[in-house]
Amino acid sequence: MQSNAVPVDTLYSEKHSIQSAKEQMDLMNSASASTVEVKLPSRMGYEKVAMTTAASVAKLMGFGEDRIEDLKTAVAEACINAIEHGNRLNDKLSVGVVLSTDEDSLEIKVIDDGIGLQKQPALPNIDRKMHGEEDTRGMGMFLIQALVDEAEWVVGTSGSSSYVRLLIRLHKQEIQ
Amino acid sequence: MQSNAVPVDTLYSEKHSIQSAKEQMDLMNSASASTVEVKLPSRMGYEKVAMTTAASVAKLMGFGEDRIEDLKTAVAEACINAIEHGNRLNDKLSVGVVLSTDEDSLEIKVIDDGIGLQKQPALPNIDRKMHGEEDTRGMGMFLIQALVDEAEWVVGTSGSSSYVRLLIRLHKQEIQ
Amino acid sequence: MQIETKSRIDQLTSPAGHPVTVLRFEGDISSTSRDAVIGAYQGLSKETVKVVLLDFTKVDYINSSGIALVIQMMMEAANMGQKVHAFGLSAHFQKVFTMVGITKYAHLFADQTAALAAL
Amino acid sequence: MQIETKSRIDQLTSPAGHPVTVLRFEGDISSTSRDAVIGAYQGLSKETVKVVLLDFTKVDYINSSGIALVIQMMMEAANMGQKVHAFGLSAHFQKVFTMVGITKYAHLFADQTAALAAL
Ligand SMILES: Nc1ncnc2c1ncn2[C@@H]1O[C@H](COP(=O)(O)OP(=O)(O)O)[C@@H](O)[C@H]1O
Ligand SMILES: Nc1ncnc2c1ncn2[C@@H]1O[C@H](COP(=O)(O)OP(=O)(O)O)[C@@H](O)[C@H]1O
Repeated sequence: MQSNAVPVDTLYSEKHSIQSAKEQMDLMNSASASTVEVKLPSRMGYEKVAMTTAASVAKLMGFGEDRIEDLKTAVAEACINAIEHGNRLNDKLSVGVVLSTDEDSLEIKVIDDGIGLQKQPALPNIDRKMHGEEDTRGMGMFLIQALVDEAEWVVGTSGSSSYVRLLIRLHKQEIQ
Repeated sequence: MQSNAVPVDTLYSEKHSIQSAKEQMDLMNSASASTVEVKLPSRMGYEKVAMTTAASVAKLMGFGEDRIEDLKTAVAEACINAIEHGNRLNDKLSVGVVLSTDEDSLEIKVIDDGIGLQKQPALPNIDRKMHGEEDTRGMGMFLIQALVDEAEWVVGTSGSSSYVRLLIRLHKQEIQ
Repeated sequence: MQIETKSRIDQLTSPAGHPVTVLRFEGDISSTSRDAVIGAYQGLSKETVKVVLLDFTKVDYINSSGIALVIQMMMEAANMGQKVHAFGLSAHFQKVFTMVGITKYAHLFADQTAALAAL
Repeated sequence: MQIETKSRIDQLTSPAGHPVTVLRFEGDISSTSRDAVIGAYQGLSKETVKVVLLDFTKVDYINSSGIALVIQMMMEAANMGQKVHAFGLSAHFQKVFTMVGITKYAHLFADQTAALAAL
């Protein structure tokens, strides 16, 4: 199991007010030529398309099989949340996935048109789940945080799109 | 080997004047909620990202392994052409891939910011290649046409983006 | 647009002579797998079945909603005094199952032979 | 951003006693594979090598630019009076190689054993 600091203090950080996941993607794209973007319908199952695309970009960058598996689960979970909680399965909204590569890391933003994360969920507890004291669900964000090097949830202001930003490094950093 | 009619008479067909692959994608997307879009840098190797994404969408639609392999090669070749001939490896331009699904077919548009196909290339001839009488290259469009059910190259008017449109059917149609 | 999960039940006997019910999955384990996971489990006899072995060999994709269904099944089984174990998970999903704590309640074996030998 | 192609040369003898030079590829066969395909071929002796067998077992992705390099190599070999054959292509790439006409000049075998038995 990896130990990752979880910067959830950025949970409520502000950003420029933009209107939709599409605009958010346009904004992000102008930054870099090494960016792959994907736009998905808000329908369950399509998270696998984003997952496969992310894996393909990571493979091109030279990530090892293990790290690609970690990334796949993190991207799939982020997309499921964007589809289900962000866009509430609304057919008219898309989920945006922006994959930006540099020399030694891959940054992935998964953007939805929802109001964003309202409060940090409790860590899942298997004992409480097995005793019927908490919902058996609620493991997605925990897995995302555990599997990537950085994860932050950014809430859009005034009705604009929200996103989760994941970062995965090609080489593990030294523990400081 | 499959026999596919090749509608190259649409090669020079006109369409609305739009400015860039991005706008072209926006235009197309508004049509359907079952659309996946990908935007790639114009760099060799990234065709594999589009190829993998297309394969993933086709898998979700229930295409068989064989048809997915056909689709992968066709999409990769279309993207290579968009990167190399359309966008001339220009880092500042992106290749757009729009995957639209319906009940029984998958349509894929591969869009670049180039002037489009100027003349239909000759069919590759292995004897001429083996005797040094023609370039060993020049097989991409031939393969695309042979591997999908429909392929048409559309030239953008007044400097707008051009695209190739591929269609692959879930169930083979009866020969008429 | 989601790939359907299939499940199949095999009744085996471990080398030690214990009856083992193997629940084999095929396809994705996701939110749409309720019937394949909970439904298939609930179809088993509460009286005769003592050990349930989950076979993930033919599963490529598991998400957290699917894992939630596995946990719910494990909870129901625990309430009935039944044991649940699993095999055939990739190294990655063994790690994921460990992260969420499933290994506190279930053993993860490499394959069926290893599982049966231990039961 | 493209995956490098590796190539390796093995000198074998067929059951019939003929020397066979196996050129094994690993990675993608694309426009960046010039060294791995043409370079590796040109490194072989024009005098002693009579049959070159291309091993695609470890190749997942082949595009038309990569096929063009294979054809160029076959052309150079034909000019030297050498024979080129291949094995280890997936059903899909066997179909693609057939479509472009390569099978007019080279046999595609299922695996090394089948190839050696026929040479
Ligand atoms: N993109 C999002 N937009 C809004 N809320 C979210 C988003 N992602 C997660 N959440 C909230 O966080 C909670 C926990 O998410 P998660 O850990 O993935 O588990 P689950 O999705 O199973 O509930 C969700 O139930 C939801 O309330
Ligand atoms: N997207 C495109 N934009 C402009 N020209 C194109 C495009 N795709 C193909 N072509 C033209 O068609 C020719 C044949 O393409 P193809 O059969 O794929 O072989 P190759 O790319 O190896 O030349 C190219 O050389 C190019 O001149």
